[in-house]
Amino acid sequence: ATGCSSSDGSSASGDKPLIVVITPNPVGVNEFLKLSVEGTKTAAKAQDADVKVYESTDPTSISQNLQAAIDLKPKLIVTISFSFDDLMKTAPVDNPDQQFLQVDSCPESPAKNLTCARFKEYEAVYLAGVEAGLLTKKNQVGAVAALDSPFIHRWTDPFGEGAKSVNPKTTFSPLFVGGNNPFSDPARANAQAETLAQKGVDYVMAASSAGNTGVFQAAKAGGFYAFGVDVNQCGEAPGVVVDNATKRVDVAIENAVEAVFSGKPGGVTEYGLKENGVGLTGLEDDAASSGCLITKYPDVLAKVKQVRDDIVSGKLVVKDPAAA
Amino acid sequence: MSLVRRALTGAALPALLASFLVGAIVLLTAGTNPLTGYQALVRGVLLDTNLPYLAAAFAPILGMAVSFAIPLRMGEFNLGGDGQLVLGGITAAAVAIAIPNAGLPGYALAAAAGAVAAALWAALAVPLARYGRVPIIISTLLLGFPAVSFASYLARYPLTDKGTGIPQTPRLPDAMHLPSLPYSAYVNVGLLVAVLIFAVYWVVDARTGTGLELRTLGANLRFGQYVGIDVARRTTGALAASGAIAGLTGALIVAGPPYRFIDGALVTPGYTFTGVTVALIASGRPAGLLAGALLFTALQVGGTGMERDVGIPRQLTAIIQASVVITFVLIVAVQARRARARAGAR
Amino acid sequence: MTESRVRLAGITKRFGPVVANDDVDLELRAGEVHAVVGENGAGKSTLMSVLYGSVRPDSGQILARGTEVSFDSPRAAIAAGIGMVHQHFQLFESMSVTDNVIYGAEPTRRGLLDRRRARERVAALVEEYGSPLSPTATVGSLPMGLRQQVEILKALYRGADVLILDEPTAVLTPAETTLLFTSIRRLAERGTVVALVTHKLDEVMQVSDRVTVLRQGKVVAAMPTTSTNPRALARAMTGRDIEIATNDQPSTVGAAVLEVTDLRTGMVHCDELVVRAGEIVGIAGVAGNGQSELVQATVGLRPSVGSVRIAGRDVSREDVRGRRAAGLAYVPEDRGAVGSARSLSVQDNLAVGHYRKGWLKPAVLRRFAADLMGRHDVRGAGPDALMSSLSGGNAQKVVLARELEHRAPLLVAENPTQGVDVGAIEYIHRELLDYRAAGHGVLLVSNELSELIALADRVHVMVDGRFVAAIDRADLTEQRVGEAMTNATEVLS
Amino acid sequence: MNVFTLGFVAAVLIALAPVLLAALGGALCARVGVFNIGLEGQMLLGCFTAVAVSAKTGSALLGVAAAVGAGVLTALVLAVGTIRFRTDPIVLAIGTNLLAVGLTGFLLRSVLGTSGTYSSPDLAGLTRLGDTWVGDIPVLGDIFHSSSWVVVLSLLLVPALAFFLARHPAGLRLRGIGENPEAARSLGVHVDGYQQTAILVAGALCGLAGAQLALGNVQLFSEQMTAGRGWVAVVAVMLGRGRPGLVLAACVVFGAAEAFGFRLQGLGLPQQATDAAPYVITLIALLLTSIRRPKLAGGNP
Ligand SMILES: Nc1ncnc2c1ncn2[C@@H]1O[C@H](COP(=O)(O)OP(=O)(O)OP(=O)(O)O)[C@@H](O)[C@H]1O
Ligand SMILES: Nc1ncnc2c1ncn2[C@@H]1O[C@H](COP(=O)(O)OP(=O)(O)OP(=O)(O)O)[C@@H](O)[C@H]1O
Ligand SMILES: [Mg+2]
Ligand SMILES: [Mg+2]
Repeated sequence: ATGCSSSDGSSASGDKPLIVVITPNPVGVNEFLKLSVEGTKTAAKAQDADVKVYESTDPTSISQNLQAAIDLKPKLIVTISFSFDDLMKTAPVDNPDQQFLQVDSCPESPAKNLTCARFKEYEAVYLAGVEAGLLTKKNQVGAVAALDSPFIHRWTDPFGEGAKSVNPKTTFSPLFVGGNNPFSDPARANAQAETLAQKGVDYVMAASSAGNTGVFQAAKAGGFYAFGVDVNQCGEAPGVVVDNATKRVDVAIENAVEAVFSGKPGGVTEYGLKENGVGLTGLEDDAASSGCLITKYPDVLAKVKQVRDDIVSGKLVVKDPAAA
Repeated sequence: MSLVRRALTGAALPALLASFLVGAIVLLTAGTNPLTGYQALVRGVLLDTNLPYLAAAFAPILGMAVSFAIPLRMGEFNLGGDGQLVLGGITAAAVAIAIPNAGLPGYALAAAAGAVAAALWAALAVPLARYGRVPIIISTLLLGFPAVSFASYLARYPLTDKGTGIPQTPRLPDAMHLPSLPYSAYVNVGLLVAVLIFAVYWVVDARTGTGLELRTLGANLRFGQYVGIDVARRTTGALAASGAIAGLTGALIVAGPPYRFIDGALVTPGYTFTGVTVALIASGRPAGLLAGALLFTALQVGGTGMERDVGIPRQLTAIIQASVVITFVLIVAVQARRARARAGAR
Repeated sequence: MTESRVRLAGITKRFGPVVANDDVDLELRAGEVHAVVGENGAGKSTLMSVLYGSVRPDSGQILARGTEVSFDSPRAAIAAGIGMVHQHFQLFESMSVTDNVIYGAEPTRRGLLDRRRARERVAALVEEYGSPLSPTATVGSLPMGLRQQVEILKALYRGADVLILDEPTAVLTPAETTLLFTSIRRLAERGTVVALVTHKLDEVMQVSDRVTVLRQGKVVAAMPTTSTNPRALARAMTGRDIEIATNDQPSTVGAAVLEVTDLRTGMVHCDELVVRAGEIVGIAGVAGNGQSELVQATVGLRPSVGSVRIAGRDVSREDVRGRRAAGLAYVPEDRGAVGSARSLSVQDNLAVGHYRKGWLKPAVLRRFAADLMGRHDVRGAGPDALMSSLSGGNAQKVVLARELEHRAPLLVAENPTQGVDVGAIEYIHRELLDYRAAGHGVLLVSNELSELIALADRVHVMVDGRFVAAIDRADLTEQRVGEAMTNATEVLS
Repeated sequence: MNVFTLGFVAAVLIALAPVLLAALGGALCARVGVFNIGLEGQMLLGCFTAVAVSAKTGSALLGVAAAVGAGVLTALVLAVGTIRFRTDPIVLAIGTNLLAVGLTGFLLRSVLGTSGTYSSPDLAGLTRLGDTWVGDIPVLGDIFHSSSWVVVLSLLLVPALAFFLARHPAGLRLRGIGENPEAARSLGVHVDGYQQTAILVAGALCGLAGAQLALGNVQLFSEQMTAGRGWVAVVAVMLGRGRPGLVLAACVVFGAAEAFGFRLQGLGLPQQATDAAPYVITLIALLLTSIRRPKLAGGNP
């Protein structure tokens, strides 16, 4: 196959460099993917480049999209999530002149032309758990997550550990949405959140992707509080979202794009609390305007800052649940 | 050739035209030029870089269509295709990984194991119907879900690829990857296997006593019993074959890129649903099966290409596919009614 | 009583190339029983359907009491006082007699079903008609004769004074037929018109006042019944003389091809039944006395205990397949639901059972079908035609052809001439006798006593699931069989 | 652990309501001899329409009405196609289900300007009965705390439909049509009309089910949010053989199994096990009840 697709007029306009972003799922309201795309666009603007977004639906379309992107010979191909692990082992080796960026995961010993950015979201989730442990009145916290898979456990297990670290009496109950449509079944997520509420859980980590809206709505009705993920979700359901375990995927992408465009590609960058790649909305400078409940508890925030500093300094190490 | 004539005079072409008209209207209401969209759709299928995807997606869709068609011929519905597909995939992966140095013969063994596992699971519906009086359409449907969950559990816990954090099995040993066909690294021997399965189905359906007996049972079960067809044996056989083909399809998928069983990867593309749709509109008839599988694969692959190319959402092709189904059956019905009117009936 | 109640004038109805009714005139006069006869496919049912509004004629008029009416649905015909009992009963088997009768014309109270009034009205009708029906009985549990009474009550409930009966006696036993005819005469005396479609010419003579003969859609004769006879009617219908064959040739009786010993299933308890090569053994009995059950158990379609041997082999534990392999051929009573697959081609219907192993070559199947169709005179379609497009008589020929072709030592035939015309009856009887002459055994179950008397070497009479008498050919008369039934019934009750 | 609390009942009830509404529609179709597997698509279109209209008008009631309308409109395709043109109802329903997926996904972008999930403060949800006087009633107030009037309606529809089928003339006719349409036709009953009406009513009920799911259970629309509930309804219709009471029982078994599964997950069972639970329990329930069902006639010795 030759690169005839670039001459069909529908691809990049002019001779600006092109960046192709490939998502593993439809972007929709997936906050993480939305932020990835936005980050790429911001980065492209800074580099005066064009952006194309390829949304995948399943592993087959993922590899097709990647092949289509490679055929286009853009300046950089950005792939998002662990779904690209297998492909990022081979594609950069097979296409040595093509630059790749993988966000949120990385194969072992990546090729020279592959740049990686990874996150330690479990550190932020742990902090959220600390908040929940300090706040809970019933000594029960829980989580509603999309799937019972190791990667998703990064959003559940550290939450329980964080809560127990400050409040040993706390019990932790994770529930997984599952079913036919785990990442987008708000009704089921809602029902599970209500199940937790009936059990007496009063703080819930919501990591069910599009199902989160269902969790927040249950929180509003059921008298418990929730934590959001990836971005500030406090505005979505005013009065019920305590805080968010955020993941600055935009920052990571901007950094990596900058590095690639300035001729310094390759390598793996880990974004944890230390690098400001993950964090809590409540710990940000503009937290006061975030609409998050946590701003009403300065004492809790003070304690959480302490824990964060311990993690940053390496005094406290949070276990990665996915590295089983 | 009667096939070509039927394609031209039959319901397929008008249905296709009508469906593209529906799609055009939808595009217009969304403020997009339909021509842009359809050019992109055609490019999505025919561009030489995209053609391999068509060939690759065609294999599982054809496989699942044949799987559903076999019991359909005798009037039974196997709605558990997803479960059987996944069981075949995970079993094949597990066996392949357990015998890492066995090469392609080892893979053949693994694929056979997958087919057997899926066949057994599908055939379980027969004793449930015979002794438990649960209709096959219900039992296959209900049995499908635990199979998917079980495979998901295996990929998540006992068979998981440790350290990746992803619910997937380790990669199949390199020697067990299905060899690619010449001209495209992307299309592998799986396509040939699927076509072979289809050819066998065609021959059995049209040219053997088994095919005649299945069609007879489908037309009138009591008649079949009365003329001495072994109904229990034919039902078991049809369901086992259906399950085996679904399982084999799963085994073929895991031996292609990314060469492992990933939780959800066999189910999400909707091969089963597409196969069911194709088999139903073709009523299980081989020629229709082939044409339908080709058309639906083209629409799906083209849709992905179109979205990539000009950003028109994929949902458009779902709308076009739905329109094909609806207009096709309506046109067939209207034609049949005209034929009846010509022949004189009410 | 010569007042015209309904008149069909110049009715023409085409089904594609087939002219089912060709400029047909039919006058029904108040108080008469009017028989309509003709070969299979002559257009009798079509004509009656036109009268009942379920088929619209291409041209022609319907005059009710002298004024032209137009029936575009049965509803209009019902309103005009016309009722129809279809050959295949149109009943809701899971529902009660009452619900079946009131269906579509329900008495209501405050918008809801008035069940009490419904029951009362149905009970009154039942009494008036002199029927033993219980209004609360479930229709599915009733024997054919009573089901037919439900059909007639449905029409009467709607105030019908024109009653169309399409082949009403095809599924009735002689006793039920007699009862039906008594009722028909009584209805006629009260001024009701009864239009009677039938293939049984002696019935025409017995019960009708006038008779109309259809042939290929046209009226070829119409006359008072007293001025004709069965022979003349048959000639008018078919254009030739019909010679119904009888069993008058001796044959060499050989080994037993069927031995049933101590068989029990449902109400049936059969101590012994033996059919030998070269003989036709008949089973007579009122429907509902276990003949169908016995046959189904014998052929393996119904579970049973006891011993069945076919051509010397013990097949008690075998299913139909195993019994067929041992030497069974079987013509079932219901040719539509059991004996054929209506949505398959004639060719496939003939091939199933004959071709089960190995490769099927389309050319071979076609030749096989064409050969059978030629030999058995299946008319009106080629091998590729759908089974459903054949007429009743031709469909029966296909079933018979397939089964005879097995040349099995034992042929079980259940009511093989039900609903077929005199020409086809002639053919079927000859085939059965030829089969016997070829040295095979035949078990013939029939509701037609005359058929058994014409064909059987020996007749077993079945009452309440048991054989009460075995009558040899020499002593075989309607009277003897009738007596055997009555005696047994008296003893048992 | 005592899982069968009032809260459990309440949770089952809410999860059950959309499935039950759709299943009652399906049951009605089953009784006139139409195998309707288009429930899922009609429900999905109901979800979308309810949310779109409620968001644009700020009225939940208008949303519900529009959802019912959308359900009927979709059902019209089925009704005309299967009854008037005699197409295969299964294939046609598969077509409309697929159409619903495509159309809602497409319209989500072009009408509501987003993809994936839409939720907004403008979106008026159905009132929770707990917020009304019902909330003050002991026991009932707890059971119906987060239910809407649609949930109550769905429960009331069960005896209503049973009564209609048993005691209304039209009910008798419907049952007869399902058993033997030719017989009904021969009595001058307008069979096609009844069948079409039943399909349309089922469409209305599915629309209502969608409205409850999208404005009652939650207040949002998300692509393919019905997530197989329409198929569960189809299974319930088959299990209940079209009888309202039995259909309800089937829905309850399924809903309870699912809610029970959530609680078992809380006890540490893997999600995959609890995902499978409703289907396995339904299958077992079927096997257990089949022991008491009379043996089918015929069969081999
Ligand atoms: N609905 C129909 N469509 C096409 N052809 C029909 C239809 N109904 C009847 N015919 C044809 O019209 C002719 C007359 O049929 P009709 O049913 O009136 O015959 P009949 O006299 O009642 O026969 P039988 O004695 O077998 O009952 C036959 O050739 C039949 O095949
Ligand atoms: N829709 C149809 N298309 C073609 N032929 C038809 C159709 N409907 C009826 N016929 C034919 O019309 C003829 C008469 O119909 P009728 O209902 O009287 O059955 P029949 O011939 O008496 O057979 P049987 O006695 O077995 O019921 C039959 O040959 C039947 O096959
Ligand atoms: Mg007739
Ligand atoms: Mg007839």
